[in-house]
Amino acid sequence: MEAVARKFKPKDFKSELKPIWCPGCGDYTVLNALTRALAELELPPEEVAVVSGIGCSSRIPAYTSVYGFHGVHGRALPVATGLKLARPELTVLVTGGDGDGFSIGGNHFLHACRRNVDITYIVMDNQVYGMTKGQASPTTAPDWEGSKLTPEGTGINPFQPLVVGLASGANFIARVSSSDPVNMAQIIVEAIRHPGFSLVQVLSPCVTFRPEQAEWRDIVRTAVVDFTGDAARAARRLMTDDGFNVGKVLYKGERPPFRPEHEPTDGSIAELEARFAL
Amino acid sequence: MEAVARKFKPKDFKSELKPIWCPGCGDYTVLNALTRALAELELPPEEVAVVSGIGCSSRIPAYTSVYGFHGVHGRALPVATGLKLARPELTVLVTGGDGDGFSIGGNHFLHACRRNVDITYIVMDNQVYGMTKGQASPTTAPDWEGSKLTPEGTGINPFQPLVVGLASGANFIARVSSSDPVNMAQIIVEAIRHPGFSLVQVLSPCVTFRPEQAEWRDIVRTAVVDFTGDAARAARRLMTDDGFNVGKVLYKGERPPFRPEHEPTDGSIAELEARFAL
Amino acid sequence: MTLQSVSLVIAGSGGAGVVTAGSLLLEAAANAGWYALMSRSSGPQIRGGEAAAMLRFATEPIMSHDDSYHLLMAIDWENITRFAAEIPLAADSLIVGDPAHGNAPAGLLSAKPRETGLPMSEIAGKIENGRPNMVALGAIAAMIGLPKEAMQTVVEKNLKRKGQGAIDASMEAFHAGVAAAADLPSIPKLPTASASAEERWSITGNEATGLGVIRGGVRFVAAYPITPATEILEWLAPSLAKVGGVLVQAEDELASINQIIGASYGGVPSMTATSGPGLSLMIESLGLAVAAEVPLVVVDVMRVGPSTGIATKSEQSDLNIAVYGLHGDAPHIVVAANSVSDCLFTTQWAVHLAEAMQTPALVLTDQALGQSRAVIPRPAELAFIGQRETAKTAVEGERYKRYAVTASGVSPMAIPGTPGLTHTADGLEHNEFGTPSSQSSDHQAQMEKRLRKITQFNYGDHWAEITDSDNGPGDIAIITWGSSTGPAREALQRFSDSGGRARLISVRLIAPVQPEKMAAALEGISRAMVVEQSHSGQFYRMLRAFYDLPKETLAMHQAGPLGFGPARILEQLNSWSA
Amino acid sequence: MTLQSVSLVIAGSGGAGVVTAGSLLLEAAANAGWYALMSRSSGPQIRGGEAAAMLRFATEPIMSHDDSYHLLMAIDWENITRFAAEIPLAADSLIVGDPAHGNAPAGLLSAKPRETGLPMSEIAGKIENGRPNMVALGAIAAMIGLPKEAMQTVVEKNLKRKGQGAIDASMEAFHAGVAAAADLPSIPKLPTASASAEERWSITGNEATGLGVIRGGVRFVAAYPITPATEILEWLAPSLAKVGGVLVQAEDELASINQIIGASYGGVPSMTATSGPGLSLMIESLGLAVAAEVPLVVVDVMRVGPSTGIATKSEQSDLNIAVYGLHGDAPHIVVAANSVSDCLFTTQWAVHLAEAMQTPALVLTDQALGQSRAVIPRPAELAFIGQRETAKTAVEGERYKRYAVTASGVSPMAIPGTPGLTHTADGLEHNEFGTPSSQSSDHQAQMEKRLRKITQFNYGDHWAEITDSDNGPGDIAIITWGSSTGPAREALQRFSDSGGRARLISVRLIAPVQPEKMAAALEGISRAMVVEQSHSGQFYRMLRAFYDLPKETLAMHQAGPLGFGPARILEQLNSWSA
Ligand SMILES: Cc1ncc(C[n+]2csc(CCOP(=O)(O)OP(=O)(O)O)c2C)c(N)n1
Ligand SMILES: Cc1ncc(C[n+]2csc(CCOP(=O)(O)OP(=O)(O)O)c2C)c(N)n1
Ligand code: SF4
Ligand code: SF4
Ligand SMILES: [Mg+2]
Ligand SMILES: [Mg+2]
Repeated sequence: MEAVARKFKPKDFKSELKPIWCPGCGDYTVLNALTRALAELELPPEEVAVVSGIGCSSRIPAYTSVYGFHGVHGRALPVATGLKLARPELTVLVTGGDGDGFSIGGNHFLHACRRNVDITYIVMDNQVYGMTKGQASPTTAPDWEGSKLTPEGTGINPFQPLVVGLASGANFIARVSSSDPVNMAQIIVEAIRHPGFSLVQVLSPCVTFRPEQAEWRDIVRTAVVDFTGDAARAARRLMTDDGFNVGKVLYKGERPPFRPEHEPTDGSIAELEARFAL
Repeated sequence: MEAVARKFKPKDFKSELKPIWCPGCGDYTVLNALTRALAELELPPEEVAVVSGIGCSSRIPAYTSVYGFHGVHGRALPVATGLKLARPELTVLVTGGDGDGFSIGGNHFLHACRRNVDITYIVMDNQVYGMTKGQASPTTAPDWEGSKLTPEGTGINPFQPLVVGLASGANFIARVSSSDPVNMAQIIVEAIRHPGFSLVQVLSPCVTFRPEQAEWRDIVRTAVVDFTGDAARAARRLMTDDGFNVGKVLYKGERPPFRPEHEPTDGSIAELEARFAL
Repeated sequence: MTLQSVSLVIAGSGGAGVVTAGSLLLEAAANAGWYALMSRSSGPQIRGGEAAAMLRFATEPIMSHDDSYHLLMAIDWENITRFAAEIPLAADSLIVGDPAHGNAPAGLLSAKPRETGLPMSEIAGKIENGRPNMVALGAIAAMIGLPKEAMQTVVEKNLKRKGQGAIDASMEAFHAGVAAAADLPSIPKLPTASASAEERWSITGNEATGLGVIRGGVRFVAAYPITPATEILEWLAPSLAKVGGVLVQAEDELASINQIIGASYGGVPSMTATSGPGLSLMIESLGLAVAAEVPLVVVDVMRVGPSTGIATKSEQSDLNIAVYGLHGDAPHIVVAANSVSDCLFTTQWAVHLAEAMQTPALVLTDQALGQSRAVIPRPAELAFIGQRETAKTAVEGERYKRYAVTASGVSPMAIPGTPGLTHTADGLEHNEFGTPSSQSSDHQAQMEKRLRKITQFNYGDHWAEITDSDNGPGDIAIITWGSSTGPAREALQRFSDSGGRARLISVRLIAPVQPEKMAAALEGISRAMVVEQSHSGQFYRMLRAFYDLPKETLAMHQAGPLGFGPARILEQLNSWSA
Repeated sequence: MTLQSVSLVIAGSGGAGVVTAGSLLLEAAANAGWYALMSRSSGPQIRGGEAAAMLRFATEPIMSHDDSYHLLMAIDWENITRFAAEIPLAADSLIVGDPAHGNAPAGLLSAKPRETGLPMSEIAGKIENGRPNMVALGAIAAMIGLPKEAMQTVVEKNLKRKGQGAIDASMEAFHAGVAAAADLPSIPKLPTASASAEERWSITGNEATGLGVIRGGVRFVAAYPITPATEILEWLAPSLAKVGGVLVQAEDELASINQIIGASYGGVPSMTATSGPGLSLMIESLGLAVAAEVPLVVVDVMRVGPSTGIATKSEQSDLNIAVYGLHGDAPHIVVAANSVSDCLFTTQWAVHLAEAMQTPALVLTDQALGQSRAVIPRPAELAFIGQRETAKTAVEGERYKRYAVTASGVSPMAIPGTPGLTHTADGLEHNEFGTPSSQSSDHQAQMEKRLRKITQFNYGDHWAEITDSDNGPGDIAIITWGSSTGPAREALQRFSDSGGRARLISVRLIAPVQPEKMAAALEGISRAMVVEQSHSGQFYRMLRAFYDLPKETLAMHQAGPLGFGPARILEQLNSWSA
């Protein structure tokens, strides 16, 4: 068979399955942007894998036409790490929610940033647990009283994913809004292209349990400054921003990705065994 | 019985047990500084609890004369959180290692900083897993080849506990060296007094698996600037320091500690039951 | 006497509000003095999507759903066949659909039920703000004999916030439905309830579980949301606050179990609630609670497994992990609730057991119990208040032994704050003081003590609920547990009514096992059937491992969400007594 | 013929280098053509502290330690009584101590062994750089008949780095010990080994496990350090690199199990190794591997539980969690190694089973196997190479069914990179395509398929090792597993030597159970004893649950680190045949 360069359209990256999402959920846009990005990258679907945990947002893999893995709650990053290290030639993405990634999955988030394997992590942050019908997530404001579990609000400082990601060593950091799918697709393309661990926070409203997030499309603004490669500077910026500067890459690092050598070497099993022989 | 103010000496906070530590281990100094701090705070031993996970450093509770809880690997912070929330009048400390706290326990570290319960966390950082005989920990330099598990080094960026702690919301941050127990005791006193979650990183050499850390006593220097209450500024400082600025508080925040109300109220169980009655 | 009851399903896609309709109906029936049971089933969509409310009404308490439904009221047909297996219909069942949505899909018709139409949307369309589900409710009320006033009261109460207009529109649609029912084929009607002095409650299994926790004395809860346990926590959060307790939403289940370990070590009775995936994450720390002897209660509201499985459907398949899941030999307590109201009893008992024995007590309920609402006789007051044996004063010159080897195996526990009794609790094997020890003699002594305290405890008669047919036990036993008890109980009643003799043993104390009590209960029994809702027969295997079963023992098990209804159990009883 | 062997212990506090001494002795014995087994025990200190090396030598392969030791060579007495229970001595045992450290503590003397002194430190003190442990080795060598040249070779090899001076000093001390032994009471001497053509290996159980993994085809390992499994990983890290594989140190066990799930989903056979606490943390994700059908191998090197327990001591008490620990009904494979060399066989087989059935295979070994070094006959080459049934080409117009319901239950798996077969693997219950489904029919079909693939598989004869006494099986069976097999095997041999007849069944395939094969193995058996090292008799209970055991079955179980030596098993055999 002759090698013909295949051309792809966004819809080639969509599966036939109808999402279980509520009408109006921000995650539809993320699915669109993702398929658009993959088309732009001209990646054959079989060479891409999308890994996720559990949550509304974590349902994305099955809605794409690439290889997917829908694992357990909070463990998508280690699954993706193992997959990428075992199969470095694949393009590996992780998709999920703020609960999956920053609550139960927080430790893997820290160590994925630190380990800097060449994967791209897209977090649909809706500041709520959608799937379990509306509890506070780590990114929820402390005074949100919408959950019966925390009827007086959580009283806890929201988690700052980008600041913590930066502090832990993420190599590429961006924030986008689901109200601008074209920009989002563009940033996802950049994130995938950038070597190492790329973190993309998507402000993706949960229309059902956080209807007030409909306002986000009016609140967000395009970040004024372009990205920096200086982590300390990026930290200062991120620690003072209000979470609504979107649409741009905020940090790009130069650390080489973690990729242990494992080309087959000369060694044979017989050599290993010989060391036990008397 | 008349209430007499009890006076305490450091040795009143020591148990009779002989530590299992290697001669020369930095953790001896931490135990000393801790007991000195408790004496200075004039806390009756029964009103203090020290909680830990698993590791050489996590053995501290049994070497003190206060209430202790020696749990499983990586879970000391949630145990302490539950204890403090259930018994707010107790002084609750957590002691442990870099592996216990930042590897397996990383998620609880993030959320303890964020939740800002009034506990003090003392981490004996020796950049190694001592207890399991010398593997790389999250704070180990990427080129350390001393472990058979990572014979060519980990190749991974070391974890920055203070930066991540700050980014996650720790309310008090300090770094001390086990070569200066008097200063350490002083800082521990301050940490305990400061409301909310206090993080104290101790450079505590592992003489057995990291003998080169004996040099630390010569490398460390007293931090030149005094603490700031501005997180963004503190972040910038911490992200550019080399990890050897010790002996001072680096950050002090003003966030009120998390302490859900639970004074007994008027409500009775009968009232709760009445709502089910037809 | 055989239960006289009527069973019906209201189904439709999300916007149709079938669950709301079901709840209104249940409330009205309760007001009318009936007993009721309502379960729910829904599709994968987060909001909207297809749903079904399964209801059963009777003038006496109800323990189980029936084998089939008299009526399926379908507001529309969307994806309804997804539920087909969960809505058994018989030849005399009646399907009522809205002609505007076409005919009933073939998947519902295998038993050849009767079919008819009711133009709910058309009737509702003629009423300003009229909704088809209220028309359906009217028709149902008329068909089953529910007094109209009962619904009036409920609608007024529930729609008060929306104003009189909404109330009137709803009641108008309801009455239109009542009127339209005149033309519909009939299904069994219930008699009006005789005014009874007995107080009744309307409660879900999850609420009952929450109440049991508070009654038992728990004042600290840490948990991570998970279906179908979340409602326990949602009920507990505001309720605990009313009695001086606290609920903390933790970052994950590893944190929640360890937070409650810390709180309980601090002397405050503590619990968490979760489902299979969360329980899996708690396993290591449950072992810690066993070794460090920290009392706590963990409720597992079981759902279909393995792995994430089916979050919204019921299965009794976490028995194995609950009993055997811990590494090492880690004796602990496992109890199981056998009905919606027993969720209260069993959970409260669990708090008592955990505190008395300073060990974790796991409570198994399931989605079918937890998310069902029942109208039940008011539960009894119980004497089970968690009480821990504490050490209060130091003995001069004696070092406190946290893990003293005592005859009962229970060692008085010093609570932080108590002078002179400071010690370190430890998950490493230890000697009596709590000092880590790797000596086999210490290990042996502590292992025996930890086992002894739970095997020697006096569990009274609560280990099982044993029910005989009206004419005595005969020589047949049904052995079951948890939510399989309801159908078994009803089968036994029917068998008894037709003159049969059998004994029902529903095991509440799953672990530690009670071989002597079981032997006594099986005295004279020559044949037994073991009924459970698990694919592999976990309960049957556990019984074999620890009990001597009658030679002829039949294992009846099947994966959730289906299970054995009363009829299939009765069939087996009949075949044995034929 | 009864094994002719000599057993001895070298004990002393850390600086005394007893473990080094034991290793040198083992190596010298191996060079001399003997077979050997060495276990270690140590105190709680991280470095230094008391330690003991337990050794047994013979001219034939050794399966177990003996019931007591002929010789205890104590370089000093520090904390030695901590090990007393692990060093059984008999009346004809000989304790040799250094008079400079005083007398043997009373705790060692309950069996009234012979005692004598050897001034090791004094003798060593007269030699420049002489060390007492080399003096001890000299005395031991002389006493047990080990040729001096054998030690010379070993010392030269091991001290080469330290130069000729160190070698000479060591050998001088050694020879002084040899000379001093002339005055010591005697213990059994072994004959010099007959030069045999058989190739022998010196290997630990943990190394054998690592080798089994690589031989089976594993090329990705992720793990978190934990005693006593770490040495598997330490051996694997550099060894994998030599054959093109990778080992990643993960942040915790939740990460390690999920990393290997990812790698295996990517088509690369993968494994991890841990011990009880780590296994507990992997439980949820093991269920994921079952549901998503991802092959992988998890080795659990068991230690004393529950909780953190005793990290450095052995127990067979993770059987329950391994078999029953997963929530829901989650059929998977559990195999157990029955000797140091069987760690290789069983682990390699496990890779084969996991890959063939696309499911997790748990391998149970324990500290006693993993951290023991044995001189063994060279293990055979094995044909077990992990081979996964893969789907390679898309069928035009047909959507790929990742979870196709097949007759064998195994569904050909498409590996990422394969065009036309993209799909999403899922831990939620799903239909054949992998699409999440909450329908009971899909659940039922997938549950049956997942069960079928492991129950219908052909495990051949490897499910158990069955050994009969020389005169046939008789009517008595010993049923055992894992590291309890060694003593049982030796007991059987002794019984056989004295004319007894019995059968040993050591179960290697713990799950799925093999009732037909067991029934065949128990044909003609009227009495059985079940031997295991667990406090609660986990193995016995499991056998009861799934197998029909002889009416007269005796459960012999006891917590680690102690266990049943050959003598106690033999005693029971004798009492039955009396
Ligand atoms: C171990 C475990 N704990 C809890 C759950 C229940 N659960 C499922 S999704 C979810 C949170 C989802 O929130 P998020 O990741 O923000 O996704 P969203 O639904 O908001 O997109 C939870 C708590 C689970 N499936 N597994
Ligand atoms: C769940 C679990 N995994 C692994 C271990 C093994 N383990 C014990 S301590 C330890 C690391 C200790 O390192 P650190 O916390 O830095 O303490 P240190 O000994 O260096 O003071 C590990 C991996 C364990 N006990 N439990
Ligand atoms: S619940 Fe929220 S996050 Fe989930 S699908 Fe609906 S809108 Fe989206
Ligand atoms: S191993 Fe290292 S950390 Fe542990 S006691 Fe010894 S010196 Fe201290
Ligand atoms: Mg979310
Ligand atoms: Mg450390």
